[in-house]
Parts: sequence; C-alpha cells; structure tokens
Amino acid sequence: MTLHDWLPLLTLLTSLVTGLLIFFLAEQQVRLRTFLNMAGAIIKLALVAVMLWGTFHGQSYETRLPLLGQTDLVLRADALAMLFVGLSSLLWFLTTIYAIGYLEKSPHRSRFFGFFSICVTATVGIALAGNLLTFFVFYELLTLSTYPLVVHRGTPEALRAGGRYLVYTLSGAALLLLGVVWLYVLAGPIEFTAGGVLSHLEEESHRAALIAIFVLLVGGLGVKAAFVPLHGWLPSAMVAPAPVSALLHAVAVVKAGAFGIVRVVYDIYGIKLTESLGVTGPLAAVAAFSIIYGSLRALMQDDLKRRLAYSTVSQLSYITLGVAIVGPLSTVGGVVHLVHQGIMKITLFFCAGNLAETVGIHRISEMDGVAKRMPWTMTAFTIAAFGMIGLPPVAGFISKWYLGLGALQAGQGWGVGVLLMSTLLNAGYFLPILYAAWFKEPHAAWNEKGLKDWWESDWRLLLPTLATAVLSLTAGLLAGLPISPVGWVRMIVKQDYKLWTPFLGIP
Amino acid sequence: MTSNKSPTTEPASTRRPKSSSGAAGVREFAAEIGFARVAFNLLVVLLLGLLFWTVLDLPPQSAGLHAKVKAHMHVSGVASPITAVLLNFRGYDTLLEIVVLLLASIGCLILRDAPQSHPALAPGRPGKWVLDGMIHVLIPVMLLTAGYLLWAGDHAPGGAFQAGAVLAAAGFLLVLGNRMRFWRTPEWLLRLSLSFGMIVFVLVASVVTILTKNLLQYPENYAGILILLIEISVAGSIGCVLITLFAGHPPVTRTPAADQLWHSNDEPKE
Amino acid sequence: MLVSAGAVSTLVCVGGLLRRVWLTGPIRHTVGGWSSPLGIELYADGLSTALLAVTAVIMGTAGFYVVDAIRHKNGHTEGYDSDFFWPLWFFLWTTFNAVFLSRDVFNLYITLELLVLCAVPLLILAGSGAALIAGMRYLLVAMLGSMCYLLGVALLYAQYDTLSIPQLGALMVSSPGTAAAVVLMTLGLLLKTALFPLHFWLPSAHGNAPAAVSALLSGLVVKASFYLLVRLWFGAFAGIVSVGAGNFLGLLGSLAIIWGSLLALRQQRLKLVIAYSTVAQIGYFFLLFPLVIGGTQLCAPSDRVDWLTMAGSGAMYFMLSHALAKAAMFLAAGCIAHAAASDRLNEVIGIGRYLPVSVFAFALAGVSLMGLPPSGGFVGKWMMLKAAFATNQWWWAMVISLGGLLAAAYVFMVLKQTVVFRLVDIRFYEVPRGMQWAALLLALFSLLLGVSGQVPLDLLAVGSPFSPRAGQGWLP
Amino acid sequence: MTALTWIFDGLLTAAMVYLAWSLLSERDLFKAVVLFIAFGLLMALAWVRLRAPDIALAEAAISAGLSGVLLLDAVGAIRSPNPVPEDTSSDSG
Amino acid sequence: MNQPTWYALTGVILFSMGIHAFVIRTHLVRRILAFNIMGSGVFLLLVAIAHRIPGAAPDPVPHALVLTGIVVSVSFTAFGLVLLKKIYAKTGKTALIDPTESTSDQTN
Repeated sequence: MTLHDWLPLLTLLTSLVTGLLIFFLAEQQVRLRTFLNMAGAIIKLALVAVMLWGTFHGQSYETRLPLLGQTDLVLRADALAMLFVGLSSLLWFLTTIYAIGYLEKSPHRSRFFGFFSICVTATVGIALAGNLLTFFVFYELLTLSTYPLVVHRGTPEALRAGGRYLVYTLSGAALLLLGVVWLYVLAGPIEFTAGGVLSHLEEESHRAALIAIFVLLVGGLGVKAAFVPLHGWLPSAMVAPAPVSALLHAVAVVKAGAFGIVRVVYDIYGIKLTESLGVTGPLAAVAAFSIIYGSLRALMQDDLKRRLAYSTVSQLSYITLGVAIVGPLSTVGGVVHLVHQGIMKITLFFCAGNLAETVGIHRISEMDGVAKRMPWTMTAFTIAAFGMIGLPPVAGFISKWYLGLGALQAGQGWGVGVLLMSTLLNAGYFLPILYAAWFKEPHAAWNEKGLKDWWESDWRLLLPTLATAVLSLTAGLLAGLPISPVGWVRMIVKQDYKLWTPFLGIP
Repeated sequence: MTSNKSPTTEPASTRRPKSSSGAAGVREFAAEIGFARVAFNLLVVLLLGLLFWTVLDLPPQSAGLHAKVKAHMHVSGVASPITAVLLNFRGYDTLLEIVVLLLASIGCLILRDAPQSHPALAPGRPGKWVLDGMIHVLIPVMLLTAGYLLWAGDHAPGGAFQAGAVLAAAGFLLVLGNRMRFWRTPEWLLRLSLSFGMIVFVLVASVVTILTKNLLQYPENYAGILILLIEISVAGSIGCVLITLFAGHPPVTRTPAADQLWHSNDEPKE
Repeated sequence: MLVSAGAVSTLVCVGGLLRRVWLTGPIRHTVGGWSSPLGIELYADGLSTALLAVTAVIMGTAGFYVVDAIRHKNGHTEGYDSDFFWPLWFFLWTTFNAVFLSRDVFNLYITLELLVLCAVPLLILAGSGAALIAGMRYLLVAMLGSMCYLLGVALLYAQYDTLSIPQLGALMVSSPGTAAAVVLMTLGLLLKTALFPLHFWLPSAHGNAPAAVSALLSGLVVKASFYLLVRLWFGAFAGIVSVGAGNFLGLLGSLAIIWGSLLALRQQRLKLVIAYSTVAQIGYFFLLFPLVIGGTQLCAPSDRVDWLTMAGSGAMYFMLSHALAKAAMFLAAGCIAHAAASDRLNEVIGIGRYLPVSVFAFALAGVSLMGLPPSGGFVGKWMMLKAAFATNQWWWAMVISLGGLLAAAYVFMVLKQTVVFRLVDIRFYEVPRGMQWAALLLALFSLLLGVSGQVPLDLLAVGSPFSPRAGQGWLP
Repeated sequence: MTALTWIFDGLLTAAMVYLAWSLLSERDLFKAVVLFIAFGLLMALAWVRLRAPDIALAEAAISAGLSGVLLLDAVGAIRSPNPVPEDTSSDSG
Repeated sequence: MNQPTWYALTGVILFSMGIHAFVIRTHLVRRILAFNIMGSGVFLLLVAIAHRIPGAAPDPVPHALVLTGIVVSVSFTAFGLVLLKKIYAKTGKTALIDPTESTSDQTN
C-alpha cells in the first residue's frame, strides 16, 4: 500500500475530519473554526495538485476498501475524476472564505460549516468513485448533508424548500438504487472503465433490461442534474444562504447529477452501446427541452437568485446535450462545460450574495445603477454574464463552440439551432441586468449594511468573486494550453475514447 | 399446502366506531360487527375441522419417548418417570418455570398499593366459627399431605408442584381466617421466601455445571439427593409465590377517581 | 455498581461466545448431558451469536441510560427508580440469551412466556393508567399467542415424538397435523411479532412504556418472536412450507409497511411515531419469506445458493441494524421527552438548539431506518434488493424502496420540528449528558454495522439457517 | 373398550364440553367462576381416567382450587359496592 | 375410536371454544376464563397422545410438559387478575373495548 493508494482517501478525509471537528466547536470559537476550515481547504488543494500532476503523467491512484460482499468501496483518481475534484476543491477553498465573510454574525455557524465540509467530502467522493456502489453511497451522503444547509435558517419557507428538496432527491435516489442493484444483479460487480463494460450483455437478449436500467439510472441522476420535469427543487432551494446556493446548487449538487450521467454513458454503457440501444435520441431531446424551458423561465423571474437558478437548469443540460450527441467534439464541449459553467455560475452567485449582503438588493428591478456603488462586483458579474452568453474571450464560448461543431460533425443540425436559440435567450435575460446596472441612474439611496471599508464591500466577499471571474477569463483565453480545462478534457477524450480532437476543431 | 390462516383480528377493538358512547353506541356497534362475528365464527369452525382431521389422522400406536426415558431411569436418581423428566432430563424447563413463577409474583408486588386491612376479612363476619373450625382441623392435615407428596414425589405421583399447591391452599385458609397478616411480613423476608426456590436451584445448577462441565448434569450418585434438595426448596417457594399472588396484593378499595369515572360513562356492556 | 458488574460480566461472556463461534463454527451444547429427543439442546450459530451481541450492546447502553436517568432524576423518572426495575432488567436479558440459544420447541414456549412476564411488569412500572391498559392488552395478546403456539407444539410432538427443531426438520412430512401445527404456531408468533393485522397492541404498549423499556420492547422483544419464526420456517417447516405461504407473509409485510408508515405520519406523540415505525419496519423483515422461499422456483438453479443466503443474511442484517437504530431512536425520544417534559410533537419545536446530541442521534437512527448508505440498514436493503432482482421478484423490490421513502417521510417530519427556529425562548429541562450519549452510542453502532459490512456478514453465514441442506428443506 | 368405561368417558367428556360452553356464555360473572371451578374438578377426573395421577393432583389443587379462589376474589373486587346490574342486555361483548 | 382419541377430540373442542370466547368476549375476567379453558384443552390433547398404547405405561414427557403448562398458565392467570384489579381501581374499566385517550385518539 504505497502512498499512491492512500492519496484519494486522504483527499476525502481532509474535509471529513475538519467537518467532524467543527461540529464540536462552540459558536464563539471563530478563530479556531476559520483556521480549521482554511487548513482543510489548503491541504485538500495541495493533495489534488499532486494527484493532478501525477495523473497528467499517467500515474494511477486507487484506494480499495472492502464494503459489501464482492463489491467494495473504490476511490480511483482517473482523468475525468480529477477534473471534477479539481473544480470542487478549488471552489470549496474560495467559497469557504466567502462563507466566513457572509455568515459574520448569524447563529449555528459550527453546524453550518460542519455540514458544509461533509457536503464537499461527498462531492469529492462522487468524483473519485470507482464503481456504482461507491458513487451511490456518496450520492446519498450528499443529499443528507445538503438538507440541513437548505433549512439552515429554520424559517417556514426554508423548511418547505427543504421538504420539497428531499421529496425530489430521495425519490430520485430510490430510482437510482433500483437501477444500480438491477445492474449489479445482471452484470455482476462492475467498475468504471473507459469505453464501458456492458457491451458483452448486449447480444444476450438483455436489451430490454439494459434500456430499463438506463432509464432508471438517468431518471435518478436526472433529479440532481435538474432535467426539466424534475427540476422543481432547484429554484425553491435558493432560499438557502448565498454560499450554499453558490457552491452546492451551482457546482456540487447539480454537477453530481451531470457527472453521474457522464460516468454512466461513457464508463458503464460505453458510447457504442448507448447509441445502439437508441437512448441517445430521447436524452438529447430532454436536454434540448430543458435548455429552452430553463432559459424561458429565467426570463420571467424578477428575483436575481431564482433567475440564476433557472439559468443553471438550462446550462446544465448543455452537458447532457454534449453527452447525448455522439462524437468527440461534442463530448469535449459537454464535459468542459461542466467546469466552465461551474466557474461562471459561482461568480454570478457570489455577486448576487455580495449585492444582498452589502446593499440589500434581492430583486433585479432594484439593481438600477448599482455599478456606480459596486464597480468591482459588477465587472465580475459582467464577465461571467458574457461567458454565459458565449462571447469569445470568456470560457463559455469555448464549450459552446465545441458543442456546435460536435453537433455539425455528428450531422445533428438541430443541435446548433438549440445552441443559437439558447444564446439569444441568455442574452435576453442577462443583458437587461447589465444595462440597468451600468447605464441607469440609481433611483433610491442604497440601504447600506455597513460592510463598506476602503473596498466596496467586505474583502472576504469581494476577493473570491474577482478570483472566479479571473478564472473564467483565463480558462477562455488560455484554452490552448494542455493544463487548461479544455486541454485536460481533450486529453481525457484522447486517452479514454481514442479520438484525438484538434484544438477548436481546426484540423 | 397454502396456509389458509386468515388473521383472526380482534373485531372488538379494531372496528370501534368513533363515537361509541352510551348504550345506543354499543347496540349500533353490535350490529356493525355482526359481519365480522360471523366471519370469525366460520374461521373457528374451520380451525376445529382441521384439528378434528388432525386428531383422527394421528399415528395410533406411538410410544413417544417412553422407551428412552425408561432406558435412562437408572441414572436419573429418582424412581418416578415424571419427576425424572421434570427435574433431570428437562431440568432446564423447570428452572425457567420457577423463574416464571417468581416473575409473576414480582409483577404482583409491583402493583401493590399501600397495605390496608383486608375488609373482606373484617373480624366478626358471619360464619367465622366455621372458618376457625376448618382451620383447626385442616391445616395440620394439609401440612402433612404436603410433606408426604414431596417425599413420595420421587417414586409415586406427587412432587414439588403438588406439594407447593397444597401448601398454598393451607396459606389461603390462614389468610382468609385472618390468622396471617400476610402483607405485613417484612419486605426482605417476603422477597427471600419468593426467590428461595430459584436461588437454590440456580446454586445447585451452577455447582453441578462447574463440576461436570455440562449445564445441569447431576453427577451420577448425587442426582437423587440434589433433586430432593431442589424439590424441597422449590415446593416451599411455590407455596409462598402462590400465596403472594392471592394475598400479597391488598384488596382494591374503590378510589374516588374510579367512582367518578364509573358513573361518567355507564358500564360498558361486557 | 452491582448493575454494571452484571452488565460487564454478561458482555464478556457474549464476547467469548462470539469469538468461539467465529473461529470454530456453530456450537452444540446438550443440557444435562441428555441428547436431543429426551433432553434440551442449546445451539449457537452465527445468527444467534450476532443477535446475542446486539442484545448485549443494547442492554448495556440502555442500562447506562437508566443509571444516568436515576442519578439525575429531577421529578419524573418514568419508574426507573422502583426497586424491582433492575431484577426485571436482568431477567429480561437472561431470557433473551435463552431464546436466542435454545433449539427446543417447548423450551422456546417457556422462554416466550418469560419474555412477556418480564416485559409487562417493566411496561407497568410507568404507572400511568394508559400503561396499565397497554400492559393488559399486551398480556392478553401474548396469552392467546402462546396458547396457539403450545397447541402447535402438542400436535408436532403427537406426530414426531421429538421437540428439537433440527430433528423435526428431518422427520417432517406434509400431513394435516403438520399443516395445523404450522398454521397455529405461525399465528401465535405473528400475534407476538405484531405483524400488520395483529399489530393493534404494539403502539399503545411501546408508546406508554418508559423510554428505555420501549427501546428494548421495540428493539428486541419483537425480534425474539420473529427470530423464532425464522428458526421454525427455515429449520423445522423448511420441507413443507409452500411458496403461497411465503408470498402471503410477504403480502402482510408490505401492508404492514404501508399501514405503519401512514399511521406514523398522523401521530401527535413522538413515541407513537416511533412505535408505528416499528410496525412498518416489521413488515420489512417479513419480506424475507417470499424472497427466500419464492426464490427457489423463480431463479436459475445454478446460482441459487448464494442468492438465498444473500436474501436471508440481508434481512437478518436489516433486523440487527433496525434493533440498534430503533433502540437509539427511543432513547433519543426519551431525552427529548425528558427535556420538554412531554413528547407531543408540537411541544418539542426548536429543541435542536438545546439537545444537539440527541437530535443528531435521532437523525442517525433515522438514516439507518431509511436504509441510506452510511448505515447498516442500507447494507440489509441492498442485499434484499439484489435477492429480489436475482429471483425475478421485482415487485418486492418496489415495496422495499417504497418503504424506505415512507420511512424518510416520518423521520424528516420529526426532524423538521426540531430544526425550526423559535423566537420565543422557552425553558427546557436540562438533560444529563450520559442519557444523550447513550442514544448517540447506539446510533453510531448502527452506523458501524453499515461501514464494517463484511465481518458481520461472514458471522451470519456461519451455520446460517438459510443455506439449503442436502435432501431436505425447500431445495426440491 | 368395555361398555361401562365407554359410557363413563362419553358422559364425562359431554359434561365437560357442556360445562365449558355454559361457563363461557354465562352472563353473571360469579356463576361463571363457580362453573369454572366445577369444570376444574371434572378435568381432574379426566386426568385420572387418562392414568395421569400427578396431573390430577396438580389440576385439582392449582387450576380448580387456586385459580378459582383468585377468580372469585377478582370478581368480588370488580363487583362495585353499588353493583351495576351485571346481566345487562345485548351480549355484544 | 379408542379412549385417547376421544379425549383428544374433547381437548380440541375445548380449545376451539376457548379461542372463540377469548376473541369474542371483551370482559377481562371472561377472557382469562377462556384462556384457562384453552389451556385445559391443549393439556387434554397432550396427555391423550401420551397414552395411546393400551397396554404400556403412559409416556412421561407430555405429563411433565402439562405440569409445567399448568403452573405457567396459573401464574399468567394470577398476574392478569392482579393487573385487572389494579386497572379497575385506577380507571374503573373492566374491558379493553376502547383504548384510553392517552394512547392514540383513533383506533389502532
């Protein structure tokens, strides 16, 4: 058991241990709690960096713990896992700083940060999962640990939102469990291996069972990936504090669902089997419908966070669209959007939280001329908004470009149509905000919350926002380098699916 | 064979109408459960038929374990087969049974109210001299029979339980004749007498188990004596337990709460 | 002091037995040196040792809870301080050990009687009118149940002249007598296990008992008669029990899950919610019968062996983790009732701020009841689901997942109450730390079962009653 | 089976069944308990007929004697000072 | 139709009457009576099967079982009656028709 076997487990334990320790801290031990949080985040980042460097050079890390009969708990750091782990640990570091600033005087902070760290543990667990059982274990742990965060404020509507969240996620998890168990019975203990493992089952007349299992799995994951019929819990969960909706509902929880679908399609069924089963068509249709529907609903929202929530619903389905359109370029587009959307969306939520905390703005109608009061926050907001729409310098453009090209290459012209329509809709619900913020005059005095020192608001709220904005910019600009998210995804696609994709599709 | 058992629900309490109050409620309640009563009667008749068929179908000539018991009688240390089975071959059952008796008496002691006199037996009840006469005559005879039964237990019908029962009968007479303020006995004496039988049995069992490395296996030549020892202590203890079950619990005096409740809703028809 | 000495010594013995069974396989001990048809046999295989271990853990922790409750009694102590409490407590513990070890049908009759006679006085110690009536109802049900069971025993002895389960299993042939015996014994045990139509006595009994006692009642007493039913159906009656009978029990189990959960959602008192949850979870255990018995015809003969032991040990695993979780839940409810001086749900609103440990214990136990991953319940549910799919009985899989969701409904209904933010700051009684930590300890044990999956499963497989024996049992 | 024993057994069993039936459907509790004691004695007779003297002794002493006394005491306690007429009308219970 | 079968049949009849009365009657004393009748029925069956061979001595094992059974049923009866008296003293009820208010306000 060399160090390489313990690294995945260590990354998992850093946040779990800090979480459990924080649970037992009294409310007023702020400095100790902050230290623990920061230490956990930094150690995790360091470990992830080591593993990233190692995976880049072909080193494999795997921890195997006996859990249940022949299937055991497997934590494996393959390329796809490292992408998601990197994203979530980096953003956890930034969100912790943000949360410390955001929850300055509120009660129950020990309980909050305890569950917050357990959530991140679950997300890292989902990313590193080596087989479906491990994936399911952490998938459930994520549901359980996010519930206390959603109902953190204890207000009646928080409880209602929590109840709704539970109903959706637990029934989704029940579907997923049925699918997973049926798959284990059919195919025995299977692991995530590039190219899929179920091809041998296809000719043994298990087609109907395989399709049923696929529907169960994607249905279960779809709840968290916010497909349209199952997305109801996401907007109502916006009642949670800003750091929660930022990290969890923009990055960790929803990405878990999308990541699960990527795993199921690529690492369990394999792209050839999914295509031959004919399930990619309906999946693409659902994704397209979610994109359009999400954007339309976002147009009608006046509350800033609810509009961002519906935009998440639509952006998430890009990933599923990329997965559903069979082809190397669209795969790269879909998987890389997982990272890009994460960075951009978290910036938007940070700005929304910042606006709410500093000047008490919750509704878009109140945002007239807010840029004069908070220029830095609004520049970050603008960069992220441009990225969402898909304007070139920011990361969003890259993934939309790949998706479009992939759709054309796979002969699915309507895909490009959907992308164009959604880009227009994105512009439709982001540009008015920017126009109001930058060019309109503030019609009422801001009710200052007294957080303004020589920065425009508390530094702990502002710095993470700017950091993520810069990140989404650099991810767009330096897309060519191998270390950038796009480069990493192209390496995954080359390494795992034997298809080399030229940069930006230009051969 | 599909198990044709349909659950015998307790119709009286599962289908209680919400507002059963007063005689009207009960009458309408009776009508309502008519159907369930008929179904249940049918079920019982069905069970009866199945049992009839079974009894008629039992193997006619089967000696059961008689042969095996006879084969091991010489080792069991007692002559009467029943006592042998009871105390040697299935001694574990008897041990548990003594604990059952002890627990029943503990149950009664828990429910004991503050001791008061037993009005039913207030002195001067009519016919008292008949009771006194009986006590003078019967008690010594009863004690004698109890002793005999105990002694005869190992070779003739009789044994610990019968002796204990006779002792209890004697105790009842004394309690009814107001000669024994049973519930004024000091607490420790009461508890010791109740658990005496079990303590002896357990002591003997543990000593024997340590000796022969096998639970409740009496060494060959001591079996008879040990069994007798157990029987004596158990008989005494059963006597005390049964008396406690009867008299340890001072009489129920109508508490005011019960009176008030009693008249609020009329006596539910039993 | 004496109490802890007794508890520690029993724990040591059970530990020793566990190690022996783990190393050398099942142990047979003939009481009094007489072999089975004449004498009584004690038999310790994997399942009984696991149950003994779980009983020792629950009794020990609940005992610690009671000791702490007595030491800090402020007013209401729910009858723990009666001087008959500890004798009854240890008699109950001895009876559990007797039930789980004995293999003689009549001996089991007496141990069941003992169980009732220990449980009812403990129940009555609470002293309230409702407790007395609940005790009486439980006593009557137990009387009816044990008398039916005894008639079954009489019929079996009449036909086969032996009372030991393994021998009965070997001799048993299908005949009216055996059919009557099976029906009667099953009916008796169903009454005592409180399966759906016969469950009416359980909620009032478990709802009104003192917290530690209802932890034992729900956690263990109900399981003893279920364990006995499993021993009989897979030991003695293995040869003649038909698939229809198995499915019938499964059907009753599913109805129990639905009925118990729905009623649990409508209760006003915390203890009654947990009591009805017991009624529902009992339904889970009974799914074992259709899975194992039904499974013989429906799944491919080649891999039948491991699926049967899978379903069997899965249900047993679920039972073990349910025992721990339910005991933890009742102890946590005891702490909450102790603090709020009443366990009505609308009076415990916002208690999460004052009793974080007990609420966390309640949540952990709830996780195990729901069968969510980190807990032991998940392992049991996972194996039962696998067995259901392997034997192509997918409808039982539906029932299992539905049960999990319903369990989630009533657990979160309670948790929602404790998380609510209360503006008015009402005074809760101070609950001693020992009581809260006892509840948390049991919940952590239930979680431990979930994490250490493999070790208990191997223990359960030692001499498991579900592994088919050659030439006999349900393997045609 | 000689005719005499056949008749005796038949009568004994018929009496027992009849006694049990009337005991269970008796309205007045006190009468029911008295009938129960008589039933206990008949049972003792039955044990003797089945060549089980031990059980005859035990049955007579315990179930007829003891249970009878306990039941009588309980009925006495139940019967309140102003006894509500026991033999009430519709025997629904 | 020899003597043991005859007694076994009466035992079975007694058991059925007992179980029928136990479930139908709601008055506690009646139920305890029915319980005793059921007990006598079962014991009658047990002893009847112990004596099936006309010539030989009866098989002692059922006799021991019946003795134990009698003692157990008497302890149950006694405990039930004491509990009944206590319930009567506390609540004035002698039947378990409707669960008292403190258990659950609707049927179980």
